[in-house]
Amino acid sequence: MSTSLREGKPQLAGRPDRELRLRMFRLQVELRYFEKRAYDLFLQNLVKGTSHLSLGQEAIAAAFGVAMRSDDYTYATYRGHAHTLARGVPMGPVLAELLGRENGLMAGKGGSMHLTSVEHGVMGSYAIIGAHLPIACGSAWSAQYLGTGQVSVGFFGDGTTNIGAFHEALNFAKIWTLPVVFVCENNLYMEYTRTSEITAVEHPAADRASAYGLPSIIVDGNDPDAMYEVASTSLQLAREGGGPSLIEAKTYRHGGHSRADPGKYRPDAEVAEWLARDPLPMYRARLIADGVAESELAGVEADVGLAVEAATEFAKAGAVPGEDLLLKDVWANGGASWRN
Amino acid sequence: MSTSLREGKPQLAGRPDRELRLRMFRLQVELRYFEKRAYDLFLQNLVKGTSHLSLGQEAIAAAFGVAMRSDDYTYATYRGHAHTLARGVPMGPVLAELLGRENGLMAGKGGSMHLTSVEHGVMGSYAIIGAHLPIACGSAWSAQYLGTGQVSVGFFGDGTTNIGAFHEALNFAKIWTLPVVFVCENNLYMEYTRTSEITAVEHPAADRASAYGLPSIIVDGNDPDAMYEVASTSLQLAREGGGPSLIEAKTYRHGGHSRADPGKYRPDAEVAEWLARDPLPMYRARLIADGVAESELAGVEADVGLAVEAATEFAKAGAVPGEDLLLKDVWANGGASWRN
Amino acid sequence: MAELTYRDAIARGIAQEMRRDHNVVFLGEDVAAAGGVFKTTVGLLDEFGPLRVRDTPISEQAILGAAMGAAMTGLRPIAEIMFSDFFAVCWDIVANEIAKSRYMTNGQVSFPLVIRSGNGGGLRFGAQHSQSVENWAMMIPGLKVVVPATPLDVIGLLAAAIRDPDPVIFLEAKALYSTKGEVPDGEIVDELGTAKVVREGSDATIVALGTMVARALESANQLSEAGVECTVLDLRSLVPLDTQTLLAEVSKTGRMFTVEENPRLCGWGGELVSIVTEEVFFDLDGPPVRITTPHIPLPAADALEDMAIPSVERITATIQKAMNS
Amino acid sequence: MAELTYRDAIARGIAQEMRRDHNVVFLGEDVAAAGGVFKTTVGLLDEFGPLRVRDTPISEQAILGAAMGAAMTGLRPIAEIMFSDFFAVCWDIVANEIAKSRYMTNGQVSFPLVIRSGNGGGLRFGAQHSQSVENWAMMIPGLKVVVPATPLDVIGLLAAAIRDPDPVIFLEAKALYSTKGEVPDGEIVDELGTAKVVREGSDATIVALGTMVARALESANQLSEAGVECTVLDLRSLVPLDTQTLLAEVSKTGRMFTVEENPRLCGWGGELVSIVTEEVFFDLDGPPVRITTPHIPLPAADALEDMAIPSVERITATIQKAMNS
Ligand SMILES: Cc1ncc(C[n+]2csc(CCOP(=O)(O)OP(=O)(O)O)c2C)c(N)n1
Ligand SMILES: Cc1ncc(C[n+]2csc(CCOP(=O)(O)OP(=O)(O)O)c2C)c(N)n1
Ligand SMILES: [Mg+2]
Ligand SMILES: [Mg+2]
Repeated sequence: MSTSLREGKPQLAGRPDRELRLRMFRLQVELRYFEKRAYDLFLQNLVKGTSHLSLGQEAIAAAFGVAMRSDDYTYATYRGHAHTLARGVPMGPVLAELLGRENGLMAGKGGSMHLTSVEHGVMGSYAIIGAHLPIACGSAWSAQYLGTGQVSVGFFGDGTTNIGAFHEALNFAKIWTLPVVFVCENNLYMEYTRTSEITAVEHPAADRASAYGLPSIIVDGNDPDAMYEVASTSLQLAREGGGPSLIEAKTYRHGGHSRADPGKYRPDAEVAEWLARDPLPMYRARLIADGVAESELAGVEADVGLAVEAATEFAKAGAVPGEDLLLKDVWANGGASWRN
Repeated sequence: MSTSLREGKPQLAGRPDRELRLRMFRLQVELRYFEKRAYDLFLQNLVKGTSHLSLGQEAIAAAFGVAMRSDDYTYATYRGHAHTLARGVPMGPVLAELLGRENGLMAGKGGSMHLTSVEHGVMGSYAIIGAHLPIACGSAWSAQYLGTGQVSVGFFGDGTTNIGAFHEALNFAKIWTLPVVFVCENNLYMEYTRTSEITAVEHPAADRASAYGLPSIIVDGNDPDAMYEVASTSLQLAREGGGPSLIEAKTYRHGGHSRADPGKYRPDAEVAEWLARDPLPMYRARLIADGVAESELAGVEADVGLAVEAATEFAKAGAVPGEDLLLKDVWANGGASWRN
Repeated sequence: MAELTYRDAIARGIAQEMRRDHNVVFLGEDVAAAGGVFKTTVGLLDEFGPLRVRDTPISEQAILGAAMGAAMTGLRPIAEIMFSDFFAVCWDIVANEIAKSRYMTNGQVSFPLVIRSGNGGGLRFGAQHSQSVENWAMMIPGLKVVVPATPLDVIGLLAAAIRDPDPVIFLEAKALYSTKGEVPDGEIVDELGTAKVVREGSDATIVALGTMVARALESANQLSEAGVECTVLDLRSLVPLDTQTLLAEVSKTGRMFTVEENPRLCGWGGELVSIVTEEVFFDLDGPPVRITTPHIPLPAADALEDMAIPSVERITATIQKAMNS
Repeated sequence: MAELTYRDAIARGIAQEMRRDHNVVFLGEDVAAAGGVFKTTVGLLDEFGPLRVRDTPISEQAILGAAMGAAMTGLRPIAEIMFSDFFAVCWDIVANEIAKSRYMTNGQVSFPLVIRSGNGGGLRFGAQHSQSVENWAMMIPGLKVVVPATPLDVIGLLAAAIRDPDPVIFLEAKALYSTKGEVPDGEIVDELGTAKVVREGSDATIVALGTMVARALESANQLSEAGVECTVLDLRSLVPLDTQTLLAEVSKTGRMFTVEENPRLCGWGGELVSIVTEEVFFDLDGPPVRITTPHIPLPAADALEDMAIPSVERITATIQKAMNS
């Protein structure tokens, strides 16, 4: 199970060692297999509502997954399956949530766009563009105030850099020297519109860093080792009181924006070019070139394949949520009554 | 009357000639005398509600007042007396608005913070920080679409650069190449807090320009000639299809933030330093040094003094607005009914 | 006469108005090249070109600010806010600026603009993409609020909204996008502030809006089998509110039931109850009753969402119980 | 026992809670060094230091986002939104995030936070600085909404709000800041969701909130001279709503009048009317009547503002007319 991935020695800023690299490999396989399964289940009409896949962007989540301390805080978007799983949240409840079942991560009440698992540090997935960036500042503030050494990490897309909340959060994090890492996953598109067409600068995050007194950081988001290095360095900076970082990771989503979108607005050549840079096979080949046995990687893949099967069984076996859940937990007293 | 100031030859980008400089002198005297009178009337309890004076910041309004084309659009803030008058709006109705009278610029319905005179291109004064910046983009868009050559100018403060709307407006103006000039009047303070304490960069506007693909422009906001040069250049750029500019004008307000504020949070030395840089006496001295007769300037001052007296009489003579106004003009049909 | 989806009716309504008035322009996220995330604006870019149909960044304040500034200087913009939940990120421009500026300036400016938005639940999108925000808009003085229930009304009310000199919040029921209806050929223009009696009955009046209209009708048919004959009133617009028709219909039957998709507190149903009780109290044979989504955020799971939003069964049961007591 | 202004009661309430719980922190614009633009938080910086009392930039989304994130990870933040009109620039954080996240996560997170804000008119600040937004908050499931009318209630309800595990929108009536009242020494903690009968009468029940409570009382005294005896109910909190007291008091007198400072449509008065008519219809001797600010933006001029907001005269006249007809 993925939980094991978060054990072992804490991250060090810098290059990942063999063990960390294998963990990143495994995580990427998990995210990939999980989301492919989610897509299959969507085609079978079992996934309700919408869902947004990170296929092609797994290296970013995987690198942060291994680089973060187990009590650090993750803030994800509606495209949050990968970031949730990467923190060790088990696949079964996540898949069950997508299916709208009672054994889902939030008993079906949140759905794909709002995955949350506080016990794993996943403080939520947010479906309103940019909103989670100031919120990430909030838990960074509490960590700073309470002296816990925790760091908040907020993931978001290129298109998100044009909304007001982004601007407010970045300035706020800087002036309070908050331990927060902002990670822009630049996959070139907002929903169907190319971000470069509606953005005043070439690098939507990195070219804005100086507006908040921050250095410009661009990294290959399809390279887990490079991602790890920048992740661990920024986490360490934050943890040591050095304040926020803004990272722009270049990547690409293999599919459309959400389940309804075939992604046809993208030039064939561009898609082909990025498919050729698929982080999974690239990393697999690199690890083998670096001396890892093919059989070890194949073993991981087989393992994860079984885990996805088990998660699917778990999810499908979940009950449909009942009426008791409907009026539960609006308030801290567990209820929904607005009167007395 | 101030209307005459807007006649004469159109502005040219570059240094102002003698006539323009005299117009700027006169405008600054108008703004100064007007606001001193407004303050007196406030002390007499005749000005209702709040008001925000531009004493000390007049050079910026004066320079744009003479540099703008008569059909250009002004977007001011709650600190909008100066920008309104600088477009040629007569003093009487403005003062009457402050007094809440029926002969006020908006019949008392808007008040000091919302001065608007569409016939003079003053498209409104906005009291929610940052809101007018995207709105200024809108009239710039219509000018662009209709091919009128008009330019929108949006004035705002240093503290305003940290709100989301600022960010959205700047990016939007740039990508649509809109004819809009954003003018940050950096008077060092938001209300009572020093902006440098809550802003990630030293120059709150200029250091953000690159985030929108714009050049960084800083100008001495207490120097009307320098202001004129940068104003006319940016207006011309916008008019010729070159898109937006972001200008940071360094200045200082002589008084507190609003009528309730004595401004005590500011170091004495700082206040003294800036009072020594009061744009009015400085400019007066410069004009005299450049050969303008003292008597000519004194004549202007006497003239304006009379105009302020007349405006005061006009305002004081205004009737208290009656019930007919209360339910007027919620809708374009002139009424307020939500039912039929 | 053709059969058209509610979805396609949007583009038809916009196109009809863009053809007749060059100052009608349209902007929003993914609305041009992609034809809208709900495919409601397909074809507009091709017909009207990139100067009139414009894609924007994810900057809702800029979108509505631009629409506002353009509206007060000669254009008639239509702006799309993709999901009505996103009004929360640009509410200042709507509620503080657009709604108030005509009044504050003593009538110096007008806002002939329409803000369209996908509204309501039923698609299992969860609490941040499913809200019914008609009451958000209704409570702000200076906004007109329209919610069409059929493809025909989409076109006619959209045309009326675009021609209207005041700002109109035009809420499209997302759950209805794929529903179909007959629509005549040629120009269609309706009138704001007119409710429609879509069924007549003598025992009770059911007042509904948007997605709830079809449910109210179905419920009325069920009730009819049980011997209760209901009038069904499709409000169509909350501001202006057609109180004439409302009061007349409620007075006729003596009972009013409102069916609201929005969560209960401060929903339009409460407003209607207060109007009806204040103005025709003595025509009432029994208490007005509101049927609403409970006062909770909307859950995502299909089973839960279906329990939350008023269903035909719940409408029928509530009315039956009230009429029998 | 001391006489205290409503303004000073704010700082006293906050200080009381900051003393007992180190995790109570406070942030907002100009709240620390300057003690607040309304001088409601004077002295807090001195007593609790710059780590607990923090000035922020003009970034309302960041202020409330920070409060939210801190609340779900162990702190109990108090955030100030200077004027309640400014909720419009950060409504997403309030309505979509803070209000919904506990429910969406099936109870995984809590939001023990208070958002204080200066609310309402009477100071001639015009349409963008005078709104009564209690209905904005009431309509969003997941928010508690409190509006104190006296210095004593300010302290007690603020303490209760800070100790409450749910998000509370705490609306301070700006027009009451300089009013005074007796306040006992020592710790004061009240209870949310409890309305107060501030006057008893047998003929009608006037329900009021915030600034309108004193006017309702004065009106009740005028009416008493004319032979009409009114109960005056100070609601104090809209969510939770004390429907027990409300229904009991309205049933006793048979008549209800609500006095709302907010513009009419979708105000809390409509909600109360719908509750009362639905639940105690047959106890009513006549129609419930709402007295509200008209559905208009608030004008700035003193004369106009005074006409807009319900005055003692209007309250008295409306009740008198209704009771005589
Ligand atoms: C305030 C707001 N506006 C619009 C949307 C609709 N929307 C959802 S995802 C998306 C595109 C986001 O693009 P990007 O930030 O690049 O992230 P990506 O989806 O590529 O990961 C948009 C416009 C939203 N959810 N919230
Ligand atoms: C959204 C919003 N937040 C806060 C305020 C309150 N406020 C009014 S003026 C002001 C300070 C603005 O500072 P700056 O932008 O520097 O302009 P200045 O007043 O110095 O001209 C603040 C915080 C407001 N009007 N709107
Ligand atoms: Mg993207
Ligand atoms: Mg300033």
